[in-house]
Amino acid sequence: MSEKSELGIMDIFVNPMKVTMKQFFKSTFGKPATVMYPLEKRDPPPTYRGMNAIIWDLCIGCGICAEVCPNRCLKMKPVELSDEEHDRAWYGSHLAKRKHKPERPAINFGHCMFCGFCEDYCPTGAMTMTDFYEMADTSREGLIYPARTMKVDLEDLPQLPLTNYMMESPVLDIDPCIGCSKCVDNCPTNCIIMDVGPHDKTLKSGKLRNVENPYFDYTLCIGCSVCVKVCPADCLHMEPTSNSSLSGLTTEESPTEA
Amino acid sequence: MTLFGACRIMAELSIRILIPIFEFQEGLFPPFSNPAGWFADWLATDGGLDTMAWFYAVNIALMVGMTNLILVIHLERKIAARIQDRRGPMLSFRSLREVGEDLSGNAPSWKFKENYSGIGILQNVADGIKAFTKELIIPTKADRFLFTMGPIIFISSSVFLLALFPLSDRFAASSAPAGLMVIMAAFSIAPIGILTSGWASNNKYSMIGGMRSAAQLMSYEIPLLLSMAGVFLVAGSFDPVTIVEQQRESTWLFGLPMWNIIPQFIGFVVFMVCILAEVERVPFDLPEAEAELVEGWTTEYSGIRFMFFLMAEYIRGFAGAAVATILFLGGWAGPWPVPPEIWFLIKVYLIIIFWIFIRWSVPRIRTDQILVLGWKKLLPLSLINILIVIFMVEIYPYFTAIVNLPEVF
Amino acid sequence: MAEMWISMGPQHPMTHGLWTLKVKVDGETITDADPELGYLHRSVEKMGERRKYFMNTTLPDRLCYASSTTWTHCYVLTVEELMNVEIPERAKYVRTIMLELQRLASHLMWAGSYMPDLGHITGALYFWRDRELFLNLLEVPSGSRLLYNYIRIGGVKRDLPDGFVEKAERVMKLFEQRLDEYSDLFENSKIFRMRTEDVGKFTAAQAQNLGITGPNMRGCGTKFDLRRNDPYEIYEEIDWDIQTREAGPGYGDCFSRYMVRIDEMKESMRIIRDCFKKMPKGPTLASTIPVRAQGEAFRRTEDSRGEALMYIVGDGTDRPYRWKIKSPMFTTISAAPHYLKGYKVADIPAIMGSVDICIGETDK
Amino acid sequence: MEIKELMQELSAFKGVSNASMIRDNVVKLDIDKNSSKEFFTKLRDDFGFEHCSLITAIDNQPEFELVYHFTSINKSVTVGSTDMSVMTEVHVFLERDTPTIESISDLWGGANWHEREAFDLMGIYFVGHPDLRRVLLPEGFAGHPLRKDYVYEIHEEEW
Repeated sequence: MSEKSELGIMDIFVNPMKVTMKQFFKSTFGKPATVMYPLEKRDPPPTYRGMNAIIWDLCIGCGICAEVCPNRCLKMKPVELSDEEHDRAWYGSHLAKRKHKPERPAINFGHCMFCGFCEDYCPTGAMTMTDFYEMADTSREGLIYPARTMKVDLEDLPQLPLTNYMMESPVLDIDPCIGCSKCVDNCPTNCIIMDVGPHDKTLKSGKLRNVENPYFDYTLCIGCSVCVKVCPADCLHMEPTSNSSLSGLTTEESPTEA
Repeated sequence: MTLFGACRIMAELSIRILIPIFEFQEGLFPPFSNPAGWFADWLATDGGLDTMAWFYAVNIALMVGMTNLILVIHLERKIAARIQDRRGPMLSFRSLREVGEDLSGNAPSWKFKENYSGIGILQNVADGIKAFTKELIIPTKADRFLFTMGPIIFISSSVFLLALFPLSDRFAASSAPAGLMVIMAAFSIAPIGILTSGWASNNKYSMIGGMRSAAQLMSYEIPLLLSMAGVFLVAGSFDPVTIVEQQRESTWLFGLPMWNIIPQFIGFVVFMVCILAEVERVPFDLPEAEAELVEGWTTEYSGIRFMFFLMAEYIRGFAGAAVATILFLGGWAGPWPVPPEIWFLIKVYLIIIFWIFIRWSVPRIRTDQILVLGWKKLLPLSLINILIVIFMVEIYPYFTAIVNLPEVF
Repeated sequence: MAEMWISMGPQHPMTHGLWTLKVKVDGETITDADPELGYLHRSVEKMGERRKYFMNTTLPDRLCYASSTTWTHCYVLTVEELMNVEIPERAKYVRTIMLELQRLASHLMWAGSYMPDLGHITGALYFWRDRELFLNLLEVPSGSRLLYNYIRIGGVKRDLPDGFVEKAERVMKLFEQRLDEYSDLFENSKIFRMRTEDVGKFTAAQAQNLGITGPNMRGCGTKFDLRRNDPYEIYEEIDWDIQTREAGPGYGDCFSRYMVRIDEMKESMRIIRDCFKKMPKGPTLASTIPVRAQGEAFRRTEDSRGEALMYIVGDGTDRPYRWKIKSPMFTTISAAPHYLKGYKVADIPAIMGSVDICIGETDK
Repeated sequence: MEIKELMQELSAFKGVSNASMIRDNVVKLDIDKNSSKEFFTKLRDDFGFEHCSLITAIDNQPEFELVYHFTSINKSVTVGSTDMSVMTEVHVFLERDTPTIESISDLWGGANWHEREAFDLMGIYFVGHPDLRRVLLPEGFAGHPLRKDYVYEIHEEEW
């Protein structure tokens, strides 16, 4: 390459100054690229991942958001629901009532990295991410948002089907099951029913008794694995689901044209 | 009327107030002879009046220089911002206003402008307040005396420069016959301050920066002075006034004034490069190359000491541009309706703007390259310039007298 | 001056991240160097062993904040190899577009951070201003400006929204004009040439043996690019060329590395345009995605800085048993003494900046 | 050289077992620890694998496994008429008590820090390494954290 010899002594400043002069006039008589931040703000796109908000009317307290949070910045906290909130609950309000203590997520934004998994894996679409990003605070405690501060109320709720984004469902290992029905009590979608098991079982007392076992309605299961966690006899485990009705992570309905 | 004449009148006016004050003080202790009385007597003499007048003149020069300093810094910031597609300092007023809100607890009643724009020059005030209120740190293992002396030498030699150059033949704080020589002498005090602070910081970056600076300034002094020598030869004087008068008087085609930039263009180029290196601006700012040496010899300094270095650099830049104007651009010469002082400042600011554009357009060059440039390119070029001037001033008129050549120069 | 060791870093304008370069200087000439790492070590590999496969896509995002999508993509590609996931055709195109946008943003970030190393602040702001254009583009589908978390196991998070193609075409046209403009500011600037030419040289054989890959190796004339030599996604079907710097004075020095990256940016825009042309319709995420994996797999991709390689061992659970990350910068920094010796102190930022150091991925 | 020939020649080498092709351009094989250095020298000099991509140490409980990835950049080995570059994946198994192996940092300069990292995080000793220090963790760190038996505390903040 002979580029080296092409440059003369005047190219020390002539060539670069051509560019800078041009830009100087451009930004003096035009608008510079800078955004004067506190006075003017740029609009985030609709997909922006900002601060979370939770539509309590849709939330069923399954805890999947806390499960998938890579930073564990999201915890399920017990809350007291008012009667109005009970009535407004669109999805499984009877469950929320039945449960002894309903739980709703609280977020520590000091740990949050805004990855958006909680939004993507929420089976009801209750967890949303807004485009609000100015949440700086002077203390770490100020970044901990209790469950009730995350609540938003929407007029027209999105009607989404329950979806198992976790790709797994619980499977019963029937022998150790003691028929305590804890899984039924805790299942957030009411997809478990207790029914008479296939065979009798010897209890500790020596009696032979027919034990009720849980049966799963996999079309309603969201794979939250709450039943697995509460099971006292460790008779449940998660297995990759083969249910074809469950869709993947597609949040956008229609693919755009190329 | 000259600046000094005006100051003399101001001095005469002010001693009418001052002498009664001192005499009153003398009268307080009648049995003893009092220094206040001696001082009052001295003020009434011619020497006392002159000293007062000098005091005023130097202060006015200093004020002009400092005002220019703020303007240059603001100009640099704004032009740099425009070059880089930014806005530059704009909202300093807003932050001052917020300080007011914080201090008083409620919003101040005054409001300047709704969008707060166009008052970014107050950023200099904010910077000054910041620098003054910052802690002055002296490293434990530094040489305390030299560490403190470094910035003092640097800033005092630079402020000294401000009193030395005239804005016009009437607006001059000092008019020494050897004026430009004194200016260059003041210019070359600074390496002592740089070396001192670089060594006293007890930091490897600072030391390398100081060494680089010393090497650079020393190697560029020689072509700098040699390129000035051409002008001195033509004018036959070191006096700025004489040099400018000579440029104003010599004419060229169509009676246009022939400033030194035209016959001595090589000298002008060499001088501009050397003075850039002398005031350590990009592309020659490698003593404080922030990429490899953090901040060079100013690494360990903080607060007002660091501010002194920055201010001194801008003052030196302003002084360097002023010297270039006097030597090559005809000083305060210019058409009538605009006063000569303004002509002078216009030329100085044009040079400064050119430097600002250079600074934000090119990278920094390397130590070995800068020395190669200084010794191998600029030194021969400045010698060639002197040869041209000798031919012009001595040999050509000699032949003109014999052979009756047209008088070009 | 006697020989002395100067420590540059971990807090130093040259280092672009937290690392230390100890250089032994004789006057201003470098006689030895000793790079040190570990100031940013976050034990990503160990953290990955505690998280599920899909949750781990956030971790490689944070390996290199300048080019996060390429790292997520390398991880996802490896996991897909491990789990035998087939991804839809359109997802491959979307991924390729995002990867090339990210490469553009990353190269611009490099160029922007290289210019202050040479004392050229204006260049930094110009390149960073242009990087904003591509960040705005990346922000539209992914919803984030720096750490996208967009590429997921089995495809991508969501399809490209409406109007993306037009916006991208507009941005690329503007950027091409600006690149032409910048050639006067950099390539045709004498001082820029003086600082970068014949500095930090290494040959192709040295680079291969020392493990210097990517644009740095292509700057020495090696025609090797994993997008072509171990193709993934749809780079086979796209029309593009490997950019190298073959001969001449700028051969294996800082200037050739600069030029290779500038040419690669132009090439990336060519790839994106071709992708827009050939992109089919369809879903962008596989219908079923496994959660557990057994066995071992590795994939290598062409990161913006060189060869990125991930090796994952699964033991049948939903978390990786061993996850090993190969960062191209790790070996490039280890070779620093080889290409620093003999140059001046002022060349250190020029050389270490030109290899595009990213400490996030190096320290893991 | 075609990759099929490469695999045949490599599997004929002393100490090599389980040679197979896991992808079109990747040969995977196990090598005995004692003959590894000769094998690597041959790999570099005779077959033109001039780039050491990665050295991975795995704690397989109880034994350790080292996985070497080598790349042929200048296409001394080809896959048909494609542009594909060939890789070799070499597995070496080490006992838990004495995890030592001969260093290859004299063959590949790029392997130097990979070996230091394997020593740092997994505690494998590379005999003949010029500068076997910790690289990511600080000097004086106790233990090798990527080993599966490394005990560490999980600190969860209460809020």
